[in-house]
Amino acid sequence: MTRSGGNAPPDRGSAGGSRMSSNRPIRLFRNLNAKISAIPMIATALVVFVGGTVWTIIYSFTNSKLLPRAKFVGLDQYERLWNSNKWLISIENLFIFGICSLIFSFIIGFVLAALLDQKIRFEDTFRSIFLFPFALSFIVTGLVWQWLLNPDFGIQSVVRSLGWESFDFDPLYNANIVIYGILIAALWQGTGLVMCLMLAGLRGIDEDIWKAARVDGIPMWKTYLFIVIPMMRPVFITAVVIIASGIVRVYDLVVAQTSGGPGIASEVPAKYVYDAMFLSQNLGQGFAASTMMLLSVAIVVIPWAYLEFGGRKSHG
Amino acid sequence: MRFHTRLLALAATVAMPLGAAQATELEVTHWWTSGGEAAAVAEFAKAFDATGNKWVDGAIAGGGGTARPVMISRITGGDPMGATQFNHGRQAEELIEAGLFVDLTELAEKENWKDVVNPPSLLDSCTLDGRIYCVPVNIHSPQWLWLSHKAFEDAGVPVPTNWDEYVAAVPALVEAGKVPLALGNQPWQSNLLFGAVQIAIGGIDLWKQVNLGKDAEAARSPEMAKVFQAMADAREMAEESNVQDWNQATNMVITGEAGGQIMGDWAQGEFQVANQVAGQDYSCLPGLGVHEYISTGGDAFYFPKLDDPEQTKAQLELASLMVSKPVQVAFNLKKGSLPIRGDVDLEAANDCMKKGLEILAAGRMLPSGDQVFSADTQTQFNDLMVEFMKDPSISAEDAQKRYADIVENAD
Amino acid sequence: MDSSTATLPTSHAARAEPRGKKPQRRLSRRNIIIYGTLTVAAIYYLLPLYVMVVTSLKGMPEIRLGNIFSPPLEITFEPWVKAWATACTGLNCDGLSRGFWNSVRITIPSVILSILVASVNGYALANWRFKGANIFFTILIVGAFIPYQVMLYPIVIILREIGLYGSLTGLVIVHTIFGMPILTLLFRNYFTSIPEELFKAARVDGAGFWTIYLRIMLPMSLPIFVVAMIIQVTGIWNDFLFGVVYTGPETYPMTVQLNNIVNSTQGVKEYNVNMAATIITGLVPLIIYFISGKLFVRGIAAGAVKG
Amino acid sequence: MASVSVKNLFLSFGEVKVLQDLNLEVGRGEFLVLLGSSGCGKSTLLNCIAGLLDISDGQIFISDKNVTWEEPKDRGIGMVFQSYALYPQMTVEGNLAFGLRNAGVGRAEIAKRIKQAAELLHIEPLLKRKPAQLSGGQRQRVAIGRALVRDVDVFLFDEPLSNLDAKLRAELRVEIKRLHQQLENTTMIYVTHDQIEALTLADRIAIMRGGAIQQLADPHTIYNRPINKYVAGFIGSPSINFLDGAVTRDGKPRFTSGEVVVDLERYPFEDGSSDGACAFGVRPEHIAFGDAAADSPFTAEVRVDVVEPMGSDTLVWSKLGGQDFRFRVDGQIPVSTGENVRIGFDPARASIFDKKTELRL
Repeated sequence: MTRSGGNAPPDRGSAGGSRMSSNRPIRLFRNLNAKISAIPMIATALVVFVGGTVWTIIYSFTNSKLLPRAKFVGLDQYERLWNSNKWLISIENLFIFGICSLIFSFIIGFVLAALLDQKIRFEDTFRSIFLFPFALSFIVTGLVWQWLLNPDFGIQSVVRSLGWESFDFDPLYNANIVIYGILIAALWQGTGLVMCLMLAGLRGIDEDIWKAARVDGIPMWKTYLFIVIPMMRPVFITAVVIIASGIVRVYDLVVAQTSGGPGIASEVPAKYVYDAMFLSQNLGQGFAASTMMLLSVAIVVIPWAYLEFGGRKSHG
Repeated sequence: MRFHTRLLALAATVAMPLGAAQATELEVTHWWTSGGEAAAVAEFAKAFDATGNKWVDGAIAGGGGTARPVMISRITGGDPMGATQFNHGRQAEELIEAGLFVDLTELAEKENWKDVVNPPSLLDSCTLDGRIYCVPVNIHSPQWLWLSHKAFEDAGVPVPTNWDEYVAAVPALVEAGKVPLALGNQPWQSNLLFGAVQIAIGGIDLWKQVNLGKDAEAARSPEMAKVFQAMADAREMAEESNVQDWNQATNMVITGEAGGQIMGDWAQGEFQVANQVAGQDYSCLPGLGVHEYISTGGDAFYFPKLDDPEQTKAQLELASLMVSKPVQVAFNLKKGSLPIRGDVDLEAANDCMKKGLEILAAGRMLPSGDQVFSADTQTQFNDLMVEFMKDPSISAEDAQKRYADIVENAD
Repeated sequence: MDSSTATLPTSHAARAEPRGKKPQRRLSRRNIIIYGTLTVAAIYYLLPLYVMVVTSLKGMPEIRLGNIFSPPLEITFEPWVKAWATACTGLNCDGLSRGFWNSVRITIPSVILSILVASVNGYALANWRFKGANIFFTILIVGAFIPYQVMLYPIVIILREIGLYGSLTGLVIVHTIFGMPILTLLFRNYFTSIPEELFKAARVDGAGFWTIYLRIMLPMSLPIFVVAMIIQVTGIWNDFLFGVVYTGPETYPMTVQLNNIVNSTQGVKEYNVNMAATIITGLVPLIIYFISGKLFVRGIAAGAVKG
Repeated sequence: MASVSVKNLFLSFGEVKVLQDLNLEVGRGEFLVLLGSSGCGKSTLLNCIAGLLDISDGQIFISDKNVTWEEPKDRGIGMVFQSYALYPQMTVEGNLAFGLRNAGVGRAEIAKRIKQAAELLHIEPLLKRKPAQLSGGQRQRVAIGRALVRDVDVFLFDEPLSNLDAKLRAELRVEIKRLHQQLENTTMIYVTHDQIEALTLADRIAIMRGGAIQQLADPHTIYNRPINKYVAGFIGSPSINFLDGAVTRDGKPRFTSGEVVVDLERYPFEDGSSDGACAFGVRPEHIAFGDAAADSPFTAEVRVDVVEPMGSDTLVWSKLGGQDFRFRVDGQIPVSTGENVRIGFDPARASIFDKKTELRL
């Protein structure tokens, strides 16, 4: 939080270990250890992510079917993509799912973490309960929730058998709300991790801050809202990226719960990509769809990431 | 046990002509992982091991969607398997063109597969430019209507013998609180249903025009409109069917919750496990009891090119084994599918399987969707059909129009 | 606050003068809210687990007919035995046990390497910024959003070129690469929030890059290491796609067997075995969570018992 | 009149007893320093007074009001922390105002108090900045300001200078002392492990060890008449010399350690009875050297082992009666290793502790 305060930030190059006043070391060797340690990161970024992305983009202009082939067809794949009802529905679903998922993950994750942070009894037990779904594979998470949400033998039938005959709860079989059915399962699986992140963040906050707030007589909720949450900004950013990347890549859960149904009402972009590549055997179409995904992610993430990490400003 | 030993001995003799057996390991990738499937694969493995080679099993469940990335990665990564299951037909064309598979033509000519394999279309699917690249191992047919006797008894109507009777019985079924037609939510199930209805309602000629001739005009014809009307009926019948997997739907038929289900012959396994007897607890109507035709899809094995000549030899041995009579019998009995050669005897087959054999013997068969359309087109059909089946706001006319558009652009 | 209305549990109640521990009602409003909310949340999280466990203890006929919530009429552990030891995946009928050690062999080096690399990355980015670092970091963050499937073929090509395709080393590298974006971000942001004075003081004391990392940063970062471990152990243990694509049958991880048990498309679905297999597969991450969870201790530097 | 008083305080975390039967009275306007090494319970005691820790037994009064069960905010205290604990997202002004706004203090009043505090602490130019833009010393001023604006009678400092470098520490120390003088009738309780801070700031020092107060007295007494061997050893830099030996009081009282015999006629015994094994403590700075030693009641000749020049003084290591013995000489006097020198001291300024009880004799 207090990093790069402006007066003598380490990124000015002074951080290279011993710096001799008479004989300034060569630029390249300043921070040598830091640079050496960053080689894996640089290699990954350049070779895998940039290289892989460029490769994907190039092949999105081909009519590759089962194997990548360099037969260029211009924008045909993109034309087909944007004429596809399935793709449009996928994008719409991603938006709804993404926004709800972000909001609820944050609220639930933070509230649970804050409750666990009250020096309560059984903290270990509760934390394990909230976290365990994260250990289970998506395929089975999807299967179990598919059962629970099944109107014929899941929650709806149980509630009805208890006497509430008109109780309706069949999100997976109603095209209008199916995406929320998937959301329920996704939150079940993923909020535990968000909670852990928040908890780590809360535990990283100086104990004295809490004491100061108590001496100042600031109510608990105000302490959280005006002091603690702003201090947890780095953790929140991490959480946003983790949740958001999970959202963009959501695939298995949809396959296991609905296979994109009813009809194509719960299709998502990652599934569109996978289906195009490995079911339709139309790699070109899959690459075109992934290029669109990457492009939109890049448009949102790059400016944000640049502001967040690139500038010399401090976010203290 | 004794039967098995004899089988192995037979298998060994079959393989002999190819030369002295060498202990060569061959990794075989396939997606047969459930109980019956695995037992069937074991027959291949046993026969192969009996030749002195070693079958290294690489089972991965999930069908082509899972297997394809594995196969292609392994092959392009320079670490191919010895043999791999694949849907034959159009799907592997590109890999063949890229010269990645072993040419089996010589072996096929030597063993005279052309005369042995029935229907011949199976071998055609393995053929590209006159060369043979794969071994068909079984026939699965999707056009079956499975009916629950209990459901119709409860509704107080006789068990239908064809589609029209079935549709007529719907009000009684609804009255009795039954789901008339069980249908899982996965896209391929809707398309399977369409395929069956198309043969039953549209008839063979129309089917051929559209599927073989890719005739978009035929797809827009009034005859085809009837097919879509029937699909709309089916949609209404399946409205209350809230299940995901095909076997959950089959289970509805078993318990009598649903009147019937249109599903492939593999559904039979579910009835058997539930101790149901064909003709007594359930009925099966191939071609929906209207046109008793079945399309003959199935599984096939391909052999990626390997550097080691010993392994190449083992690959040919395996290919030869898979087609051989005793292995065909043993395999298909376990798998519950039909053999690819007409000259074998399946006494142990049950009622429904026998029906299938009869149809096969009578030559009333059609190529499968995999054989006539590319995976891309198939997926488009899947998506259209599932959208139509789950969204009552799409009219039969609209669906037919979109269908015809896909046919027009099909490859 | 509400001491005036509190029912005093101890003998101090009789005295007029407040003395000793502040009296607290066991069922204060605060506690009701805290434990009430936690319990409701716990039910939401446990309900599916209950269904899974109950299902895994039933026989197939009972599952076919019964209510998913009803407890098993007849408890059978056969699905568990089957899932672990006898479920067939193709020809190999030794259940999940077959891939267990493969999974261990894949997970341990992958988790260690990925956390090591990412924590050093994060540390370098937070405390030793060098020119251009942020560009690579931004690329990395964008990389977090790429669906794995898209990268399948490019990675195959890269691995083939460096001659590591099909080897365990190759798989470990792949896991390290795909774990890198999130983990680097995690560590970078955590290290950023550690007071700068500590870092500066160590610099003044002559500590170098690695000394500060090992002596100052690592000991202060236990909670975030726990989170990183949770993410990686889960991700790598449950990974199916990379395990199946980048290795061969000899080294298939447990998830391949799990997939084979759960995901068979044709034939009979044994839900009880599916559930048992899932729980068994999930046990290893669960144990890790439970053990490592103890490291979530408040205030490593500033404890209540200070001074 | 007592400003803060702690009566029979017990605190335990589970099985661990941190504070045991602790009593403390702090007068109005007094500056009390709690001094001890880490883990002695000094911060814990401060947190108990502040109400940040729930005590196990006992009572706490602040300004004659029983606050044992009160919330920290209602105890009439202000507190300053080692890590400053400023709210990082708020400006300096926001930090000062936040607590007051929550307490419902009027806008004008808040502005007035901030102005006063800012003037007092010379932080007016910093009011619009955020903590991240301040140096350590500035941050701690702000933290003090935050306590100041609460307009309370009791200030609690929890090692406020420990995170600062030596120069700033000395500056701020004076500043705090000045502040205490300016704010009449304000009680300050100050926790530190730094004896210089303690000696310079305190009206009285409470030396703590193992959850109990060892000695509570003014700095002069603590320094000159430590109550036990621990206190004697803790206070003073360089630390006190201890010679192991025995006290005999049959006839003329004297201390014997080997061939060294010290006449204790002028030593003000507090405990008249006990004889036997003891530790004889004499501070290095109380030892006369060379010619000056001649006038001392006790003199001896020692050999210089090690010389540590420290600028203003030089610390000399030697042996007396076979035991390590340090003394301080003026930095201007040349002393060299191996040289034999004469030293002397006044036994009346020494401290003798019983070997077993470690209490002052």
